[in-house]
Amino acid sequence: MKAIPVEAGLILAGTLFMLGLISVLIRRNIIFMLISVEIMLNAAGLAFIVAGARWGQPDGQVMFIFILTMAAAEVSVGLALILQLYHQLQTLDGDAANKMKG
Amino acid sequence: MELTFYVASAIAILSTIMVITRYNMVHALIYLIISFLAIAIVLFVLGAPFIAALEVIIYAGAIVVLIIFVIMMLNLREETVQQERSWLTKDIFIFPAILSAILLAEVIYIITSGEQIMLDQPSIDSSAVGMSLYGPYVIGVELCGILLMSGIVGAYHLGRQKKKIVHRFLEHAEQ
Amino acid sequence: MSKTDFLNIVPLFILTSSAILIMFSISVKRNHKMIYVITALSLVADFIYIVQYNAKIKWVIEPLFVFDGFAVFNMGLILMTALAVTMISFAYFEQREERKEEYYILLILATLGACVLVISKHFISLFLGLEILSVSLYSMIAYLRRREKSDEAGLKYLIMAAFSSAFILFGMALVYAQCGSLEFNGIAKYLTGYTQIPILLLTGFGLMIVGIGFKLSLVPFHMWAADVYEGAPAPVTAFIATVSKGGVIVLLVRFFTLINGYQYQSLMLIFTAIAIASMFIGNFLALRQRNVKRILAYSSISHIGYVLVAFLAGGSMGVEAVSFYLVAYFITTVGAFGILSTLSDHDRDADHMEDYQGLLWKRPWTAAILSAMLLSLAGIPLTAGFIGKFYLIAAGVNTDRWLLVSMLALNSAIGLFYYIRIIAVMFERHEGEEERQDVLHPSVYIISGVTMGMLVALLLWVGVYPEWMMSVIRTYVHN
Amino acid sequence: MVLLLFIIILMAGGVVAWIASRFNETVGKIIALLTVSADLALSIMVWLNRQAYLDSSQDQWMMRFNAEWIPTFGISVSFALDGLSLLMIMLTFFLGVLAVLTSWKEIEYRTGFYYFNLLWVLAGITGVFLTMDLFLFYFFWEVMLIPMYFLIGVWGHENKTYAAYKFFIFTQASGLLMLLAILSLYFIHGSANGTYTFNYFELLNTTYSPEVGRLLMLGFLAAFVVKLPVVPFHTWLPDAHSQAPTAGSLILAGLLLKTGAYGLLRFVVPFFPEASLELAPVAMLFGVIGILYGAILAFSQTDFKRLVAYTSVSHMGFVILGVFAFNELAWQGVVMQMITHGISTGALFILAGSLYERIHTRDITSMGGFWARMPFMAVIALIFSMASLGLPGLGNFVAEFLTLLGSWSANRTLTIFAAIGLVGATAYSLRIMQKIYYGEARMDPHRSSHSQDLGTREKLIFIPMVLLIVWLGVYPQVFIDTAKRPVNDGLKLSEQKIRKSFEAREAVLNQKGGAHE
Amino acid sequence: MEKYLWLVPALPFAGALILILGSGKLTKGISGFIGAGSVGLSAAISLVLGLQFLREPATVIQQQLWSWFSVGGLSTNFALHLDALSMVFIFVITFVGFLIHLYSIEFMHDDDGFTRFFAYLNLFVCSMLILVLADNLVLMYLGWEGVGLCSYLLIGFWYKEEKNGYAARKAFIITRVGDTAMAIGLFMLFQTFGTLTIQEILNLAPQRLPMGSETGTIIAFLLLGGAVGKSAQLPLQTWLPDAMAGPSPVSALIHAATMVTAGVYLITRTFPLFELAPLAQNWVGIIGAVTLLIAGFSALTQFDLKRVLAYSTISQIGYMFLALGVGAYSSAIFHFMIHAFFKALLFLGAGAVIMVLHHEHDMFKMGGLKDKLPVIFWTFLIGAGSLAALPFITAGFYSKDQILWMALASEKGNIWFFLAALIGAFVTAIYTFRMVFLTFYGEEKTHVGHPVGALITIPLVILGILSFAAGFIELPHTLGHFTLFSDYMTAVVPATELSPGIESTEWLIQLSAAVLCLAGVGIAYFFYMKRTDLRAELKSSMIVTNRFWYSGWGFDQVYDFVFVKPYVYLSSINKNDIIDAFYKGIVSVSNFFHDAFARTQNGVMRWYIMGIVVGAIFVLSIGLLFQ
Repeated sequence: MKAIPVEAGLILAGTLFMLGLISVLIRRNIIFMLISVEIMLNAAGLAFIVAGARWGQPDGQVMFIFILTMAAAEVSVGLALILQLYHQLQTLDGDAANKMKG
Repeated sequence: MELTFYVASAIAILSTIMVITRYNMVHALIYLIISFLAIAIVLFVLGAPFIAALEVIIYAGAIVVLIIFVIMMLNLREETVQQERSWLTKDIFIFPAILSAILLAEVIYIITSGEQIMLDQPSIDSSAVGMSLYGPYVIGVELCGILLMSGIVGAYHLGRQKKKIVHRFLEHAEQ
Repeated sequence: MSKTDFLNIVPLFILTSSAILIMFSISVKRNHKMIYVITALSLVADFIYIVQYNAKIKWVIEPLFVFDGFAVFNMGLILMTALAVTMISFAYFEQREERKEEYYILLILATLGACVLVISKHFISLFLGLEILSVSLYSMIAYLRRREKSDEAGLKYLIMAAFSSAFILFGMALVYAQCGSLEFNGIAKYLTGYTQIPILLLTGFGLMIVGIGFKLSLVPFHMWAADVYEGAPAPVTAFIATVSKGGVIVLLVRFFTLINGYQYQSLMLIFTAIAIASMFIGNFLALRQRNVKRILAYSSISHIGYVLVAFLAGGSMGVEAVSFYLVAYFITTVGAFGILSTLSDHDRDADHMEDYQGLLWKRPWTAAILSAMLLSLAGIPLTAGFIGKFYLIAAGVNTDRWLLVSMLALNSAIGLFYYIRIIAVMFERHEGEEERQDVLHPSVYIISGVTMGMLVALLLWVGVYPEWMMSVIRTYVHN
Repeated sequence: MVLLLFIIILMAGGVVAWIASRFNETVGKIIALLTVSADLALSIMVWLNRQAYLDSSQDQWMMRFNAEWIPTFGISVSFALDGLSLLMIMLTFFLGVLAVLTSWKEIEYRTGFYYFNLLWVLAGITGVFLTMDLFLFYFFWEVMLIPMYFLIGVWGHENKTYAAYKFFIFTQASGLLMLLAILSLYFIHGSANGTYTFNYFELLNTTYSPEVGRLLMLGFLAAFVVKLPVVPFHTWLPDAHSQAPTAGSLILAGLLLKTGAYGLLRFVVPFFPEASLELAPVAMLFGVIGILYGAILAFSQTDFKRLVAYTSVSHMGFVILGVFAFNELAWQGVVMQMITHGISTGALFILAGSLYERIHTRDITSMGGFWARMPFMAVIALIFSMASLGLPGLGNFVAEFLTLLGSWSANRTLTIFAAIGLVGATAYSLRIMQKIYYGEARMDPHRSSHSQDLGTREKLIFIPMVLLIVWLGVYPQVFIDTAKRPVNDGLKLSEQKIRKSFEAREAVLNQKGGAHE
Repeated sequence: MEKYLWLVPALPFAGALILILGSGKLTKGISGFIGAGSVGLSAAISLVLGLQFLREPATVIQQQLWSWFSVGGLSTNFALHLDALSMVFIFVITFVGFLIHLYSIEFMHDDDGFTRFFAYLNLFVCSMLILVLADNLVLMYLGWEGVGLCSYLLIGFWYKEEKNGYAARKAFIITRVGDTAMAIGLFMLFQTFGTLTIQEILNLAPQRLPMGSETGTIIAFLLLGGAVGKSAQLPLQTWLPDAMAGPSPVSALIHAATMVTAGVYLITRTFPLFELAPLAQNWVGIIGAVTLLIAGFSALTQFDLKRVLAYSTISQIGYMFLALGVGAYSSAIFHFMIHAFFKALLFLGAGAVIMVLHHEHDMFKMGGLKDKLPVIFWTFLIGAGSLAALPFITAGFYSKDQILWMALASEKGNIWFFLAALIGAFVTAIYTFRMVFLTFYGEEKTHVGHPVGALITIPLVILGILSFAAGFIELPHTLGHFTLFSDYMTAVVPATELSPGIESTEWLIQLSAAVLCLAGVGIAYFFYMKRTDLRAELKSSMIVTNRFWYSGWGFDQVYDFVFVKPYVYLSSINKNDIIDAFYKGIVSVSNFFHDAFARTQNGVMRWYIMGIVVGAIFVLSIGLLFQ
């Protein structure tokens, strides 16, 4: 584990983050948007691990665990909401949820 | 060791790309699991074995399964895939891709602009993480509990079905 | 954790235990009134506990929390605001057939999240506080499940908040990667060696600004605000507009002053641009809007822009001004949404202009209170909003932030238009139409009435005799 | 203490009137009337005791009142009364009584709230005239707006909402600029002297560089020229005046505009004499433009109240012309103009209101021949249109004559153009008479069946106004004497300041060894 | 008696006040009594004062009533100043005024606005008296504007006719133009002398203003502007013919005898200023000369009886100006007095005719009244003769002759002035007798109503006697050399300095004037009595000129085109205030922004997220750029 530069880890995290970002932007399916956000959160967690590894501190990993918790809570609430919305709109189209505008 | 890192990274990126381009949701989720597994390897390489395990267990295990469960609950059919295909045209990629590319370019530029630092710290094992977690960050852990509590209460309230039949056949029949 | 640590953290403890208590009581028997009382009592108790903190003593619970005057003051403010929101929530939820009780758990937890935010001095507590607040808010916004708008708003907020959280997290990770510390102090210490922020750190800050900007609904991260305000139940909207933003602002102030961001041109530039854009776009969006909740949403965008003026002015006066403005703004916003929720009927919130037509003649007191609130938002004398705005401008002038200050003045003028427009609608003569029947127990109205009365009294008191509030702020904020 | 009482009486009276009229509207009206009358009586008592003040030579101030308000910021409840403010508050209460009387029958709904607003506007105006704390000044400046906004917006005519907005936003926006200036003054003073205070007397001694002075003055000026109003910031005025209820127009024209003029005399020039001196030619030019522009526009209006509104624009041009002429004659002229314009234009607005009550229109093209039906009113109209064109023997003449006489020595060309404005004034004033009172009766008999001459209440309103305007016209000396000290002191102070800064600059120049030589 | 001077203006004022306050309650008898009585008392007082002045022309009575306003260096009092000059004026004003009041009692008897009429008339007399008695220019200005107001009110007395109102307005506005010039003159005077008290100014003038200095000239011109406006001289003469819309007594009193001569008074009063500004004084003469010609020719073509008289008034005041222009102040004042008598007489006579003929103004519809209305005819004839200056027997001859002589003989006079005056005299004779012949001779064309009563005839007779006899108080060298009036006037104005060696030609001039006058009468006789058939021919051969003269030399049209129309047009196109458009523009810009931003709030979540991303890029870019 000598020759892995910090940059490489961060770039990996950044790339994954951007991929999640692209996905959020292009997907109309709400579940996909949720998944994409999860990818982004995961990427952020990865970045913490990289940073933690750089300083040799456990803090990064602690943070990762908290992110994990948060992601789980988020997904659970999100899915509940999606279910609810699906029952009302009969679709998973995120763009269809645009009753409020102006 | 480095090779593992790069290979796993490549797999993670590739499978994530696959995730975001799939029409079928279940396929995408399978790619997502692959991606998570690859990231788990990366995490392991970076000296976080405990986190790697958590990645597999919670992300790939719990969260993805939860999503799949919901997909099953909604009983999405082939039309959804068709719909997804119609939504996911090429031109919809262009602008988001450009934006993200700019952002990525900026981030990469910034990340690489500094002097290169090698990750040569020893691996931080689960005990160290545990000591830290239940040492200084113990209130954080408790707050995590509160976070989960609010998530649960919310999910419970929102997800509760009131005499409403979820299955669409029955639903149609009822109408 | 020492005993003093524990004693200091009791406020959080009280809130948590009351949430758990409510859960228990729900499992025994659902009783809206009782749970409401428990909520209110716990908030009051918490506030009383907080009051006896010594403003001069700064107590640090390593590594996550700091209890200084600034934190304590804002915690008290948040608790009081939450109490006011609770007060207006009761009548609002009483007339809706949803199950009401979980709402209070979420309310308390969200308040807890905000409290954590204001006392945090560490990225982890920051993150956790923010997330407790957000996760509770998702459910609160979507709480009225029968309303399509409510769901839609909840989902929008959820996806976007998570999205912005990802930004914050990534930003934090970059900061951490650069500094090797998750603590504000550590970052500040790292930065003392630099006259210019290292670029990676700046990027981290930038990404965090995105997240913070989202929470504060600053331009260009503001777009969720109107939809969420419109979809959320009125008391929840009040909560989002006040407690959730307040907590974040306090955090921002703490962090920014600690790292002394004023010396970094790029950060100042970013915030200046954001502040000006927020003022303008918020005001312009509200200009001809016909939905009252959306107007308030857009106005909140510009108001946070105003707060940024004092924030950017910095110095002790800037911090005082921010605190004072938050007080004024909280009173006003809760008041406005309180009126809005008392006017809301069974099916929907009273957010159309038409709902207010001729209100002054139908329900003069309600209209008078709402007028007072709107005038306060507009910054007219005799109201807290005036002194608040005065304070902001004073802070800005004090440090020669002429651009920001003049923008503030200009925008106040633009903003007047839509506030008085609502007032003008209330003054229109309204013919016919029976007065709405009271459907609830009169005591419910008395409670809302008393709450509103107290808010308006506070508004006028702070407006006419601000010295007291100022001296409180001074004692707490200076240390 | 009396000074505080002036305001408290009004504010309390407003609240009591509001409450009382929930039970009985007449009682509310009477309370409102009594309130303002009490203030008027009080001010007359002060007026009668002014001799000692006139004779003494030490203190410029007849009365002072001081109390802490927000010590943190150095804000105090500070009032002071000198001759100028005495005249202004007497005018305020006089017109206030008339405003209550004019509203007696005109306002039919929500009378309680109406009188509340009316009295609070008066309170705000009184505050503006009396306060000696800049924060408080701004405070009152704003306080008078909101009730006024309500007066226009609730009880106004067909286009009231628009007019009310316009009024509010114009005055607010400009007021904010003044706030900025006040604050900068506060901080400049504070950082220079160490005491942070909004006190007028303290701030008078602030010194600043010419550039800063210029900017600060523009801030103050913004508020005042919009209020005055000076062309091109006047467009709120015709709308507000024509849409407001009669009493609203009366107060707007009679008092609110005067706050702008008062501000110029009290703040702009004493605070920034140098910058004012620099600006004087431009300001005077704007005054002249206002005189002529207002006159031209007034001539073509068909809405009576709008016409009168434009005459106000024209008349207020004299004020700014006079203020920036920097001499005693012009300033006395300005003070006189403030008073006489308040009465004469106020009377014209009341006339418009009385006509509106009878025929329900303000369109002068559909009027005509009212002399035969309403000779008394016609005589009143004649007197006040003559006042408005500056006929000697009525107050406006003295005002305009002194102003022009004063401004002549400051700037001849502009004075000539201003004097030409008198011809324009003649044209529009006579047009009022011509269109409304001369000619055949054009109203069909059915509509104008109610057009009776003035009733007792209306006579009670107009006769004091006539007497006062004649008094001002033939024996203005008492007013001039009252305003003498403030005017002279203001001028002396600014002169001293200018000289001091001039000397300072000279000294600097000398030190540099006469760089300009 | 001196200390009752203030009563002279105060009595009419009190009368006016009573009449205004009592309007609607007083009977016509009482109103008339108060109106005429108050002026009559004034007249009595002024008569007594006048006798005193006759004994001692150099008397000066000063009376300070109260301090008006004193600011800075300016102190202005309500103070009266009576000297020989103002004595003549107050005598004429009160005396002629009294007669006209008497006349009006009968003339206005059937009018609804009887009381109002007397109120105005009294107010006018009061203002006019203040004008001439004023001790300072500001007070004079008060009177000056006061008479303007009364003139306005009285021209528009019959307010139901809309055109009367317009005529009144025109009169007021045009005179106001002159007044404004005068006001500016006052400012200059104050700046130059530091006072506005007339006597002080006159005393200081020689010290402060060198001969022909620029300031002095400008001041004189500005004062002249005021005089020109009030006295209906070129170029501000156009209001006077229209002012005939008022009742005839008004025309007699205000628009012939008194107010219009205020300009003459002003110039005479301030003559030292004019003496110090020869250019301005020369222009006084030029204006007078041109005006008298223009108005004379216009009078030739009028067919409204009162308009003829109006133009003749303009023309006669032109003579006075001419006299002033050549420094013959006493001649001007003399002519003023005589003119006041005969012109009042003519107007009153004309008014009586018009009344009798049921408001018929057109001379061509009159005729043959000689026998029906003998008293009116004879008195009118005397007046006309005086106006035409029939040699030797009329007062007008003596006063006008003096001016003709002075126009040539004075040091400041010249041959052009003289020629203009001479031609003017000729034209005057023509139109005067044209008027007489058309009105009183020939066949009767309109039914004659009630004959007039005593209250109308008595003033006519008194004025007739005066028009006939008053001339004898001042006889030229060649005809007895009786200089009562000019001697009297030397107390206030200097005697005119004559060009050396010109005395000998005086008889020649008188002769030529007399001949021309008679020739004019002859021409009128020829065209209007003898060969009425030639009239149409003459008219058609000179149709353009005729129309041009008839319209008063086109001044109205020019002013209409140059001033009135543009002003009205400018005003009407800008009725909605162009500046407001700017603020409306701000509003629409704001609305545009609102719409633009509102479009971003389209409710689509992905779009919002896009916003966040753009924001992120923005933030990072700033970070990168301004690191």
